[in-house]
Amino acid sequence: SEDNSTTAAEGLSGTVTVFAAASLKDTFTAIADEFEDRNPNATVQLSFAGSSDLVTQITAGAPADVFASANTANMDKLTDAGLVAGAPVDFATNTLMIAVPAGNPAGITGLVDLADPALDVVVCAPQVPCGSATVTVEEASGTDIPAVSEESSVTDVLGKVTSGQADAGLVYVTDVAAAGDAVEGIEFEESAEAVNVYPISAVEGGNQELAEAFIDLVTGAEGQEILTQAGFAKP
Amino acid sequence: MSGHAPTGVPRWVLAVAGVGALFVIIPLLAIVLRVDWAQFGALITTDSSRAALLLSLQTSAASTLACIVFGVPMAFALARTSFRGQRVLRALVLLPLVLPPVVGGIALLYTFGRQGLLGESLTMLGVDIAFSTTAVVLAQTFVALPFLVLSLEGALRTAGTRYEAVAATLGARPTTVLRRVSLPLVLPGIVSGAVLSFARALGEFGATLTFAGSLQGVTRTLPLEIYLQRETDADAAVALSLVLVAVAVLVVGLAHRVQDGRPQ
Amino acid sequence: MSGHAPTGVPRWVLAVAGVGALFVIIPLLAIVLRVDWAQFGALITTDSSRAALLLSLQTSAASTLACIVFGVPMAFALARTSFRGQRVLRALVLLPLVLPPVVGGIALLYTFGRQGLLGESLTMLGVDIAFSTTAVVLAQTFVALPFLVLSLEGALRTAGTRYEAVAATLGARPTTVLRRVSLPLVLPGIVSGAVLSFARALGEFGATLTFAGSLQGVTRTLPLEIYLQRETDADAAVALSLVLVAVAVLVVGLAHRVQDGRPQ
Amino acid sequence: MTLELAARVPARNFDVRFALAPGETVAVMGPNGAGKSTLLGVLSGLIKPDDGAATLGGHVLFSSREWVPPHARGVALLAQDALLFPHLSVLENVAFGPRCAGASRAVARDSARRWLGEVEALDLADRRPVSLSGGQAQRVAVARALATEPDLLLLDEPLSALDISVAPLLRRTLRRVLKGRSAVIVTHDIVDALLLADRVVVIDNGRIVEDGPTRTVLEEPRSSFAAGLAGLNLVTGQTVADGLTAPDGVHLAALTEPPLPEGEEAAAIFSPRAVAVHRDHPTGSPRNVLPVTITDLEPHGGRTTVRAGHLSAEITTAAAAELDLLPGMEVFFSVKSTEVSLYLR
Amino acid sequence: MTLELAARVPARNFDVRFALAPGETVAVMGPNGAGKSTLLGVLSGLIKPDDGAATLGGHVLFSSREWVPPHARGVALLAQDALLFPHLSVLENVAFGPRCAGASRAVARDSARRWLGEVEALDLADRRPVSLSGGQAQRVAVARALATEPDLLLLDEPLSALDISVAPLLRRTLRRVLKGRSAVIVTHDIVDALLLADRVVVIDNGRIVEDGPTRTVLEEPRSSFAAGLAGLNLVTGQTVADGLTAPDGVHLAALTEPPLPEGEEAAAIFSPRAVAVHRDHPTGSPRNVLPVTITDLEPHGGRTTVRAGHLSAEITTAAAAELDLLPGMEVFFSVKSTEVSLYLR
Ligand SMILES: Nc1ncnc2c1ncn2[C@@H]1O[C@H](COP(=O)(O)OP(=O)(O)OP(=O)(O)O)[C@@H](O)[C@H]1O
Ligand SMILES: Nc1ncnc2c1ncn2[C@@H]1O[C@H](COP(=O)(O)OP(=O)(O)OP(=O)(O)O)[C@@H](O)[C@H]1O
Ligand code: MOO
Ligand SMILES: [Mg+2]
Ligand SMILES: [Mg+2]
Repeated sequence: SEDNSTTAAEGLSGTVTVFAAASLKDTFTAIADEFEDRNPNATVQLSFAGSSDLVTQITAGAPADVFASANTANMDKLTDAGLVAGAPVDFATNTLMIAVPAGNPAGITGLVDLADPALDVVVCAPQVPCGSATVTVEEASGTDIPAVSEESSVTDVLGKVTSGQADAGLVYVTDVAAAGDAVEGIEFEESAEAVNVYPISAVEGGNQELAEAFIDLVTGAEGQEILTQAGFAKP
Repeated sequence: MSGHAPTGVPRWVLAVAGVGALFVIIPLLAIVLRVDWAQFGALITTDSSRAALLLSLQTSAASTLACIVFGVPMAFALARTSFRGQRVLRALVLLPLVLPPVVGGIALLYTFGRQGLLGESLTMLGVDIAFSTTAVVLAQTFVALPFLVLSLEGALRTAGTRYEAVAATLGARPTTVLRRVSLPLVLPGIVSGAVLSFARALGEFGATLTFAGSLQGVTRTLPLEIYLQRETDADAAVALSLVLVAVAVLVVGLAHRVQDGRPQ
Repeated sequence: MSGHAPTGVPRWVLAVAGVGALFVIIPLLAIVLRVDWAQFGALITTDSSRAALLLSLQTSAASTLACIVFGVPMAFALARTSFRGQRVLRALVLLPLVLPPVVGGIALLYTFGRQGLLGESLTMLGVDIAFSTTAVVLAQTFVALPFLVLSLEGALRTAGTRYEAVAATLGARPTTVLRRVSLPLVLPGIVSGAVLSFARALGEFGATLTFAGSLQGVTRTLPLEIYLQRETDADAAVALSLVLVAVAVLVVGLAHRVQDGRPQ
Repeated sequence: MTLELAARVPARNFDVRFALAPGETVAVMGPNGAGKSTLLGVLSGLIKPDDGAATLGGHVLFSSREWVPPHARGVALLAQDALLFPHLSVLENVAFGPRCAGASRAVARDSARRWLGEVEALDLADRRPVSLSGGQAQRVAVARALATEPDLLLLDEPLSALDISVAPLLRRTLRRVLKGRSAVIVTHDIVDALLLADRVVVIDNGRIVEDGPTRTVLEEPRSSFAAGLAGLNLVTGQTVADGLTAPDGVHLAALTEPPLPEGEEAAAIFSPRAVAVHRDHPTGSPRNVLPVTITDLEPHGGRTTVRAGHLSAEITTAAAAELDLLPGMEVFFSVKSTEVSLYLR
Repeated sequence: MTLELAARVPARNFDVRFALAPGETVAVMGPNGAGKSTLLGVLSGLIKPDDGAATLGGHVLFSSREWVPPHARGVALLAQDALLFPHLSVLENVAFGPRCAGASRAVARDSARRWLGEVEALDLADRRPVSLSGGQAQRVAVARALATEPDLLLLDEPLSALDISVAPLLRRTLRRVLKGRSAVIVTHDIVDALLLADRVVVIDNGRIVEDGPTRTVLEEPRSSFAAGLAGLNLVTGQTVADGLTAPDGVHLAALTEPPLPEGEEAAAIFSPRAVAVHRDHPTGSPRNVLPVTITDLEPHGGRTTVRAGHLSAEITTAAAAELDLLPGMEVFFSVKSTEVSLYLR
């Protein structure tokens, strides 16, 4: 952006700061690279953390231009605080999946298996988005999972599974994809009952032009392609 | 004549010290001001808050005990013997003091976890630490141990070995010296070290989260509860933070009160 | 005769101390064993890792400086003066030592944040601290300050005031006493306190995340990078943890080397 | 510089009034914990008295309204430990005072060299304090104190940490530098008081119990502490017609010219060398015969000191052997009344 | 119990061979840093010598193969500081040793009371150490050491931290309890050596330089340290036909019976009281006339010690005044040859 010698024809210039949920780390890093390729004079600053952390930070004055949340509840909080510019757009969905350590030592095949009290199953706490989704699928399937731990973030659930500490955990499809060989994912049909929607929005007081351009890229074909490859579904 | 300076401390030094103190005190004040006092009682007495506080107090007490059992001998070994590699050992033992707790939690997972270094042997012995209150105590002990070792080693060096030497010439074997002379003499150091350990265990968050998990009444201690409450109820989180601050102030103040009362 | 015990430490004490030491050392070993050494170099030299390491070193250096500037006067004020409420003040100042860093971060946000206690005045002055590199330094200083104050206060009390008294009777005014006598005499204590502060700042995670955010090159320090890497690439997280452990061991070892070299 | 002091430090049970003429050196003596170091602390400004006032050469050191800090008093203190700054060389230690007084580095060093020469320690200039022996360090400390050109020099047992073989050298140095200087020296050693001071002040229990020219105090001590120092016997009591009666009934005859008024507080002094020891009650000229129980026998050289409580006799070791004296034995001390001096207290 | 010791501690420049007969008390003297405390440390087991061996009553204390830890040696150590355990009462302090030896609580307390009685401190039994005066604490420490019924008692300057008014009482106690006991007492005070010990050992520079019966060492000292202690003049050199010639050329005539062989290392001793001082070269009977420069004058009582380097003369203060002596003055010391004793070294 310092480089004013280049012409406007080569795209936008300046820095756009994107606050995104931690589960978007890989995809948004790729999208940001794409954005910078298209706009050589523009820089994307990425800040990843839990969605509610990000809301707290933006409310406290963090210099965000774009906010991408892992659920609608946190976007609503920001809207209530009057910090959303325009209307939030849903750009991806994510569903739950059973993650088991490589080789699936406990031989788990579906959600009902998780009701076995002999197994160490880890889920998210109901207070956080992945946890409320967990509650929904439990109710839908009539399964009662005797979890040994209710983590405050999906990262911590995944960490317990990758380290082999837990026999199984309920995480997002995208988490399983990102974790690579360390875990195996097992789909289950009740997951459709709790589709997690990811909204994105420009932040009040930020650089609207760049924000809109970034959001366009995310919701556009190229962004959607990147997201799909990571396991996200279209809204 | 130790204690306060007969010569006085320059005023400008006190002024800078005041700024430094404010830097720590104002944030604490900011928390106090944010508390919704009308709701305070209700917020800190919900089931989950009470369970978390109780669990925190229990596990902190247990890990303080573990710190005493292992830390007191470690402090003696560092202060009262000399051997090759002692400096390296001390650096290693004090490491949890400066390690990000999350890294500490990962390390513990790789050690006592099911697929950890010792985990398989433990599993064969029928011991399953994972997701148990024991894991919380382990995590807290890991981060709190250096506090006890560090402060007690200092107390031991300050106390010197003269009384121990006298006791030996009076016919006391090493164990008797330890029991009847060394330990009573450094008792204030042990108490203050234990209190610091207790406070650190009480505040432990990252290692517990990573290693032990978070289940109400089993592994979800007060700091984890605070972290979780933030997701839904910021007021409750602030109120609980204040409870934690209050317990910590109490406990640090107590430590220094005991230390001040140390003989000589 | 201080130093090692003329009377010996009972064997069983050494045995227990050994178990305690293993409890700390094995987890560190477990991390080392988990590292994918073939990839190690590549993992720790990615853009984001290098940016994080650089930022960590810079901010830790800056906050160590802040700790010295404010902590040294605070230690003098605590060790060399006596006033009502000193005990309470000491407990408050040492509080960040035992406070969960996340709570510390919340407190800082409530203070320096845009809607914080001082935030509005600062905003009017055009200063915006939160979520800048300055915020990282503030967060690190907040948690690291007690380490310097605590260890220097101890060194000052141990050194006593006799040399300072002599200097005063030789005509040195308080500032001269401080500059030419007190500071040179406790220099080893300052160095080791500073090194501990540096190490603690380097490991700071919770307060930084809450107060400063996690922006590559601006606020995302090494511990934050590790936390984030865990999300996707556990190997990289482990490799980076090891880098952090190595820097911390180096730094704690250094602190004790300096301390051992203290005059008398 | 005239010094005038009146100070109370109730926490240390200290209440002293004290004056010093210009150029006068006074030795302060007294038992452990008497308040000697407290006196020096109050004068140097390291201890703040609860009330009182002091002036030095007309300048206030402290009063009920004013408080001059240590560095502005022109008072230097030399303690039992040399307390040389370990991080500075010997030369820099001595130059410390002149530097504080505003001298340039070069001037301060010149002055430091001069004072090191004065105490015969110029060859130590470049050494580090840690490499000095106790005696060398103490000489450097003397130079450092003198280099500030103090109006008043305070010395707190400057010789007591030194080896007996080193002390005489420093004592000689002190004697030279203290000449004509206002100084207060705390000492336990009678030799120091005799050699270094013009006047002796004895403090006991935080109060001055004796104050006078050195020789007078030692030859006619009024406190049992001073008497013990001088090796003399001291009996206090009330005057009667021909001498003194102690509270325990002991009567000592003594000649005074003119006779003292009766019923006054008085002290009787006599030398142990004037005391004879007898196994049976003696007959003959000595009018003072005191029945006593031997508590201790201390042979030294050819003589033996026979102690009986607070009294002592000095006789030849041969005589002691002949009399077959043993602790616990009941014997008689006799002393001629011409040997007993009597003073009003 | 016979004690035999040979030990080297190169780090402290210490190399000593030493023996003690059963029931013998030996005083160890010597300058600061000579190695006196090191000797006690080696005997008590607090310092491990690099090589050597020691036996006490036939039992090995240490040798090249064996090392008996302090607590199993039957050796008790009493230091300059009483070092009473601050957290135990006086009675519990004294009962500590017997308890360690396996006595029941009641038996240990009885024994503690007995030993407290022995040092006249039974009334202190229930006090805390912090409330004791230095002298009281040191007496309790004596009782505590004795209560272990040690085969060997070591005392490191037991009196030197005490007030001059308290020392005699403890000295008396020590004299009583040391009688017939194997003990080593380090002291700077000649009175202690005379009163408490059968034998004196002088250590200098980590080596024993003198060893013999107390009186012999003090009356015929061969080291300048011992000579300085005894207040005697000591001149060392080589024997010649009629006496001794020192390396600096000083010649001293002396009578010995039988005459000593010529060309041997020898020491000449004479008392300062036998030395006369003259401003001009004296004529007459004294054959030894030494030209000297006065370095110091020390008046004490009616006498004055005139020092000239290592030599000294003791004359009356009146005579000193008459001669108008001053430091720096060149005078003559004379001493009759009958007063000079000559010993082979
Ligand atoms: N730092 C202190 N605080 C309070 N009281 C003290 C302190 N130091 C000494 N005292 C008390 O003050 C009194 C006088 O002590 P001071 O040190 O002046 O005695 P002193 O005559 O110098 O004795 P010494 O011969 O042992 O040096 C004593 O009762 C002592 O216990
Ligand atoms: N802890 C120690 N480590 C190494 N050397 C020491 C130690 N303590 C003393 N020394 C050295 O050992 C030598 C003998 O010291 P020691 O304490 O035995 O002397 P001392 O005769 O008892 O002297 P003093 O009369 O001062 O008590 C000295 O050169 C001293 O510097
Ligand atoms: O630094 Mo932590 O991981 O918030 O306890
Ligand atoms: Mg004193
Ligand atoms: Mg010694």
